[in-house]
Amino acid sequence: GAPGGNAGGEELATSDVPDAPSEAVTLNILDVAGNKQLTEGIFDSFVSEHPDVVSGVTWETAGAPDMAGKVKAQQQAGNLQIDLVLTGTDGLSAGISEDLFVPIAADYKDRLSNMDNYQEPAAEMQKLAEDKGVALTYYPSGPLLEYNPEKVPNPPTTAEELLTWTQENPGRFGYARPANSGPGRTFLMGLPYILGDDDPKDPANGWTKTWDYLQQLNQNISSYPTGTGVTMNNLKNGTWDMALTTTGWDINPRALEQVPANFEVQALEGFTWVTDAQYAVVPKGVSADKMSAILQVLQYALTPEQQAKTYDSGYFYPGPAVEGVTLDMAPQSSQDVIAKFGRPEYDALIEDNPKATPISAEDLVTAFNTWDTDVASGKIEEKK
Amino acid sequence: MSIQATSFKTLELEHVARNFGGQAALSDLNLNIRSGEFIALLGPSGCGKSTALNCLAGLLPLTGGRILMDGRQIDRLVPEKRGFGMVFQNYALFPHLSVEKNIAFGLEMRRIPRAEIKTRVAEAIELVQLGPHARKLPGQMSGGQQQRVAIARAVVLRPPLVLMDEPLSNLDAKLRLEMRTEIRRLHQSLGLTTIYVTHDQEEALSLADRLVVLRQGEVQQVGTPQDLHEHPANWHVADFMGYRNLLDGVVEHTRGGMATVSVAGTGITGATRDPLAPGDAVKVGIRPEDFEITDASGPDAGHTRLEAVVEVVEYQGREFAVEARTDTGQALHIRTHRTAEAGQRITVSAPHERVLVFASALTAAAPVPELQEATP
Amino acid sequence: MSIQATSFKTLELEHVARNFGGQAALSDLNLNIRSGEFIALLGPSGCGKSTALNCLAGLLPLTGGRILMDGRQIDRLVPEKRGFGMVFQNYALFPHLSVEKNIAFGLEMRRIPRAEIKTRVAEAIELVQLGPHARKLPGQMSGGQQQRVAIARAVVLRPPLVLMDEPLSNLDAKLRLEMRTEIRRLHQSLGLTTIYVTHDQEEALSLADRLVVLRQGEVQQVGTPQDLHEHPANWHVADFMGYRNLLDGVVEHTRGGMATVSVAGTGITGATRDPLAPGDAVKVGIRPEDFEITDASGPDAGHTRLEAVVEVVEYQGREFAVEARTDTGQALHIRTHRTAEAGQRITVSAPHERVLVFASALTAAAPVPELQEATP
Amino acid sequence: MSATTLKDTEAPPVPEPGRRQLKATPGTFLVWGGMALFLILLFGVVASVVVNSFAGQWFDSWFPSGYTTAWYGEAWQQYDLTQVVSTTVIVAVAVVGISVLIGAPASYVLARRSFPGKNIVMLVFLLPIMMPPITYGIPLATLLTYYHLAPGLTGVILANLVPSVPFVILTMTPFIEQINPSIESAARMCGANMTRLFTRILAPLLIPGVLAAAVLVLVRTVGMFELTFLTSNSSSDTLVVALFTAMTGAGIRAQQSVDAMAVIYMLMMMVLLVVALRFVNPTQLVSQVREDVD
Amino acid sequence: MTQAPGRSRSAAPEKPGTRPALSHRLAERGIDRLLLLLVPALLFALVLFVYPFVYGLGLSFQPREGGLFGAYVKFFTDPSMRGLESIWITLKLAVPAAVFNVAASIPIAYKMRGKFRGKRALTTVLVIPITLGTVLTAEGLLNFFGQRGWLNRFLEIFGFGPLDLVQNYWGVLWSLIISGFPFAFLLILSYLSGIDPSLEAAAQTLGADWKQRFRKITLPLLAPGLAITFCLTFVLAFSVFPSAILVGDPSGSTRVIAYVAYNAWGQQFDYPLASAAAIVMGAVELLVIILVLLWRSRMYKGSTGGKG
Ligand SMILES: Nc1ncnc2c1ncn2[C@@H]1O[C@H](COP(=O)(O)OP(=O)(O)OP(=O)(O)O)[C@@H](O)[C@H]1O
Ligand SMILES: Nc1ncnc2c1ncn2[C@@H]1O[C@H](COP(=O)(O)OP(=O)(O)OP(=O)(O)O)[C@@H](O)[C@H]1O
Ligand SMILES: [Mg+2]
Ligand SMILES: [Mg+2]
Repeated sequence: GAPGGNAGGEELATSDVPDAPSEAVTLNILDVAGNKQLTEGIFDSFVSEHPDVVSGVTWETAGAPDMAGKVKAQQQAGNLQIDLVLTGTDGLSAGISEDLFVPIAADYKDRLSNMDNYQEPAAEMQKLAEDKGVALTYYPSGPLLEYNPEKVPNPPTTAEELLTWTQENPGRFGYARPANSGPGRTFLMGLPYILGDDDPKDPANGWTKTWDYLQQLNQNISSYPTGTGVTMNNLKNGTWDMALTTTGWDINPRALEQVPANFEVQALEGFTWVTDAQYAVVPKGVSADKMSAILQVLQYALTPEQQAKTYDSGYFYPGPAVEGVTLDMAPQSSQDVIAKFGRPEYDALIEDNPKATPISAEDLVTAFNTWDTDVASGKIEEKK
Repeated sequence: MSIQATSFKTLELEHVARNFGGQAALSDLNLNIRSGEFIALLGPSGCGKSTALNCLAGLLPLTGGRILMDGRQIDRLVPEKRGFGMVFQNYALFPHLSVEKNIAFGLEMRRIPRAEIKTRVAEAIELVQLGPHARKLPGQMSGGQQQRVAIARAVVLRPPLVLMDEPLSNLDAKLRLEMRTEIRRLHQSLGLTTIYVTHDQEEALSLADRLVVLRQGEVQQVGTPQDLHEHPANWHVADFMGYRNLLDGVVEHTRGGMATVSVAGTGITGATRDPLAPGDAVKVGIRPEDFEITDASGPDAGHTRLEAVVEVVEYQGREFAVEARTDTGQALHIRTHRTAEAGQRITVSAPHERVLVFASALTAAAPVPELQEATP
Repeated sequence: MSIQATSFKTLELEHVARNFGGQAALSDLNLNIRSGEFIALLGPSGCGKSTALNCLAGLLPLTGGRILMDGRQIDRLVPEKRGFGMVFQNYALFPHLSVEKNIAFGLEMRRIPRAEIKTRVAEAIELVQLGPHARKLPGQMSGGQQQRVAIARAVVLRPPLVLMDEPLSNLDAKLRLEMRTEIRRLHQSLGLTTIYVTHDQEEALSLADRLVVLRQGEVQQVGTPQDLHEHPANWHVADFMGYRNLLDGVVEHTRGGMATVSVAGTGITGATRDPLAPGDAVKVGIRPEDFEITDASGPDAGHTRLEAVVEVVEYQGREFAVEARTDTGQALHIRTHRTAEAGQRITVSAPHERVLVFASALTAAAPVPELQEATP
Repeated sequence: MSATTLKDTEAPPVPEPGRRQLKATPGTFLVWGGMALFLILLFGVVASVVVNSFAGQWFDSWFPSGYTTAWYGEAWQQYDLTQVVSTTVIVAVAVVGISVLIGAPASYVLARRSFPGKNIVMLVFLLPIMMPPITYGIPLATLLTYYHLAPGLTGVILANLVPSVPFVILTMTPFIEQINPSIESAARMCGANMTRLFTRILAPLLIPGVLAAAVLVLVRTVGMFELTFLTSNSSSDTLVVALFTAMTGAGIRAQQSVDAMAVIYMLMMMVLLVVALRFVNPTQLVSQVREDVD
Repeated sequence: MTQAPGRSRSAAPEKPGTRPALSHRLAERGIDRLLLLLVPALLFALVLFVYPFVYGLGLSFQPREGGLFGAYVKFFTDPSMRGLESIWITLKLAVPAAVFNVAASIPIAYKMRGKFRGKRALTTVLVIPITLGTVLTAEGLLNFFGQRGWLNRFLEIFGFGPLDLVQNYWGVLWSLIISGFPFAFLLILSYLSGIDPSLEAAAQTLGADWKQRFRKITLPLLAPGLAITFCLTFVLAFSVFPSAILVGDPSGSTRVIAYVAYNAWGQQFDYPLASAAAIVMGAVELLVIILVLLWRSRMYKGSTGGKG
């Protein structure tokens, strides 16, 4: 093996972690979920409020697939320099399967008492972390349809109508590869609920209708971009008239003027929200001092005042993982954006529709593979 | 596409000139080449010989003048359409082709049948005595061997005009003589018109029908070897024709084609063709081998006598090259069968008719056949 | 790192050999070079001259033998530590450096002060008469100009040993003479030991203290110019020393250093140093200039007389080169002041003491000073 | 030399010489035509990005509805490009410099010598170019991290050298083969040792080779995401890491700010390249001289 | 260097003392001090590459399931991996791209050798795409060639329907050409300039027209450089990954092998499988390159000057 081939990094005894670090530490944060946008303010205010605990933070950003390799290399070498990773479910499960993270929620349960305040769906999401991470933000995600009202006067409201619409308008609807796109993934996981499949959590055996539906849909889809950004692009420049989205992907791009503000959103009848969250995880091998600081930061981040900052400009709308955080607690700029680009109907939709957690990471990989082989590649065969 | 390897009657160079970035390497070359002629270009290093060949071959665009073949202007024709052969001064062998293939190249380009290529290449290799090296690459051969490949490559084509740029410079005396004979044989038997650059006076004299002497890009004289050798048009040509002693002097008096010149006080009499008047600055040319070391002293009717002290004696086979200095400080080059010793005082004599007197100014050269005045 | 440009006393080559892929380019070269000597290497094209220089310079590893400098083995020393200078046959100028910089290169490598470099380079440029071209790049110069740069680049270093590979081959006769004088002057004034490859017999004879004649990688004779010129060790050396007529024959009888040989029926008498017996196959060597065209006929005591028909007459300045054929079909090369005409029947005579007789077998060559028998 | 090349800088006094060269053969036409097409399309590709990077809103229309330079400021701010760009330049220059220094001598040996085991050596140099970094990236990062060379600038440079050195070796070998060995011999006879032979004779003659290799390595290095990412920390990220993160990482970004960063990337590379081409012409000095003869 | 003149095995019956020094004999076989110049590069490769690479190689033989070759078996046989197909897809992209880049560079470089005004500018413009980077190229291709991009808008004016130029095979090929052509061009232009023009002059006087000169003189002398250029552009194209994702159709027609490997790595976290895929990828590349280099070894390689 590689030098210092200690696969998991140093195990840290819970008792060794002091309440406060012996001196202020610098936290190196690796963000693979775009979480910086939501939580940077939280970390900053912590630093200004507790300079004796954390003297500063450095940020590094990356894509989720790259994270595990980097952390692993540092752990194996016994020279860990990443103290905290902010990740979505994908990076989380990768890290869990590689056993990279400290079971922080179990080992330090008492010091993270704010975790008790999670709102219900967020608490569900927290379970996915298997105690190896702390959910910081949450949103119900989708699936939702976004369309150009000038081109689509009567948007489809059911899955059946969507199919018909694509048949009538071939090439005018699309979505990104689920493996690379939040909306795509949400759609994939949300369809079984909409179509009433046997087991919405078992893509291998329980998604018969879903796969069948996707294959039919595929007939009229010209290509699957790798990234939601491209779908939004296709939408805005008129290549497509309709695409998939989530709450965040609806509000934020319009706020950024990436998508015309007048574009509308439509939910399919009887849909179930497939929720999503972002986690803070700690790689094995951090020092006791840093661990103590991290615990303090996380506890701080889960306070309602701090959580309110995660409303941001709608990127993870709504965002807060804990109960009782309302928009009026958010910074003014955040309130302004949401007022302008947010959709009042979301509150009702979130309230009324059921919420489900995403399927497990392994099942998700299976689903991606099936999608790759059975859905997307079916297209090339026919085209040839 | 077809290569015009057909023969021609005349090739005229009219005012051909070539500059390199403003500097004239060749100016106003006029020459009328008849088919089958063997012309040698002679001149000091850097005088424009290679430039002339390159212009003729079409490898350098002219910066002035034109070239006519049988009256048709060809100076805009690309080299491959002219169909001339050329031996490059730096050989320019194809480094990736064996000797055989180098030689066969031109034949293949002319789509000669395989069998014929084979025999002709074999002949050419035989000619340049490279039999055992036929399969070597140029990089694996000695300088002289490479040069011979270059010769073979050019002559195997039997082109109507072959341009040779110092083709024998890296060969030993014996091989040189043999190759020279071969070149002449080829020239005669195939009727190849040949333009030959050489720095070897003897080679030029022995091979060529006509010689062209260049100096700093300008033609000095064109004529038969005998012409040039016996009646050099000016001291520069004389210099080239072996008049190693060129003594500066001033005309004392002239009489019927003979001039008496004062060289550092000593009077020397010689023949002249230039219109000279007393007082003109002249150069007196005497060949080393025209000096004779005599025992006699005192004046002699048909001879000029000079006294000098031997400085260097060089053994050169059967003869000795002696360098001596007159009392007036004039260095003399003498070639003689009699040996002498450094420091020895000797008397040398040269017959009047062997001494030539030239005007010092080169522009005053006697009009040269076929050549207008060279004024760029 | 420091360059041992110091002088040496002796340089010994012991059994130096070099093969190229099994083929011997140089075999068993033994030579003792004394400091200050001028040694010329002579031999036909491809005989191994350049190879010998390259081995000496350290550019080619030896495949046999060793090289000792003042008793210290140097053949494993890298070239730059030997500190020799070299003029390459193909010049090998640095194409990206101007003439000046090419010449200055070696001086810079030796960390000579800037000011001195400047003056020495200027001198060297003066020496090779390239003043106006000092700033040109090699690619912008004529062949002869490039060659002169190569000479200047080597001699400007004043190395203890300078190796010159046909350094004057691309220069005109006049410049050759001048350069030759300069080289000798440098050799003498700086005490440079020089090894000089040339194909020019006259150059070799006039410059060198000793000559080394090679043939197919083997040494044929080592000796002073006079030695070689007057007493060539075998017909190959003789061939090189100007004995252009080498007639095959069989010994009829010998008497006290003289042998009478039957060449195609005609008896020719000449001097010999080989131990010959009647019936031995021999070659009779006669120089073209030793033949005289006589009007007399019939036998003559001190001379061999031959009759022949003139085939080719070549004008070569003051002399004529005549090719004639005897009735028995033997071609004769004659150099004479008397002109003759093709077809004319002439009688030529050569004095006995000028005719040399050699054993045909080359291995039977007389023992050569300083040289063991060359048997690979 | 070629008869069809456009050329001739000197104005000839007689109109004739040089005229034939301008005649366009179908081949010439095809070459220049193809080249023009390529350039037009290329221009379109680049222009569309550049325009977008200045775009305010650009929906379904030929051109954006407004223009702004804000994206550059935003990208600069968001990705801390001051530091990223300077890191990139440092890494690029270091990698190019070191790999040329290490690679050139090795390619010299490979060009000039044949020795037992040469094939194995060649293989060792070939593999790093061909193997995707994922095979060796993590162990390499582990190794460097273990010796505390990574994460950090040193690690980034070392990791990037792995494919760069072989790249230099592979590109330079044919260039060295082209140089006449007798020129080297001459230099050594002038007393140049190996070092000075390299710096004074080979380097100038190899300029096009060095340039080509350097540009190649520069582009590879600046564009090498995996190895850089695995060995960098927050203060040693290069531009490509920032770009890739922006492109593929999670989060929603204005396309314009990504494009702005891509344009910055391009400009940086372009400056490096144009500087390089300004000082060295990618043709050998030798033939530059000969070109005059044309 | 050692000096002991060991026992000579030389066949010739040489006299004592004529045996060459060991160093000479080694030098004859190509071994001399010069080889030391290889040391830094070799050391570098051994320490920083070979060790990690062997590790990765080893990893590929420790699959999660299946025997020693489990990962390889999975790569080639698992229907969801579609390993063979991805090799084929990659070759289909890389070979045409490399061939085109080299083939297009040759005539352009050949035309660009002479001296003419604006040559340097043109060279620079042709080399510029090198500076674009994957991301800009991808963004540009999507913008420009996209359905609503300038090109399609332009074609629309003339009534041509929108062409599908990106998000498929062509998009990737385009990006490979844009990023690969300047490499090839720069390299070939430089290799070409190392050939002494007097050789072409010689061929000209021997009656070779430009086609023949090119085929018989320039091309053979250029061949070693071409081989290397091809290898490099091929390798660049073969390991195409970002553009296969950004402007291609990574689940379908541009499911290149690098993508498969990366997927195994970054999405399935199956490192042995990823290593195996990458090793297969390297092996295929190696195969192609070795073929090319074998061909190259039969070419003339050496000084391309005229004399000596
Ligand atoms: N690299 C090589 N590979 C194979 N044979 C070679 C190589 N170099 C030289 N030779 C052969 O070795 C012999 C001697 O070559 P060398 O260059 O020493 O001749 P030379 O005496 O200098 O001849 P020249 O007067 O023509 O220059 C020649 O027959 C030549 O073909
Ligand atoms: N490319 C060039 N650029 C500038 N000057 C040049 C170029 N080529 C030749 N010259 C100059 O033109 C003059 C004539 O050169 P040319 O090669 O014709 O001489 P040459 O008579 O062949 O001399 P040599 O006997 O030395 O070969 C020389 O002074 C030379 O320096
Ligand atoms: Mg010349
Ligand atoms: Mg030689």
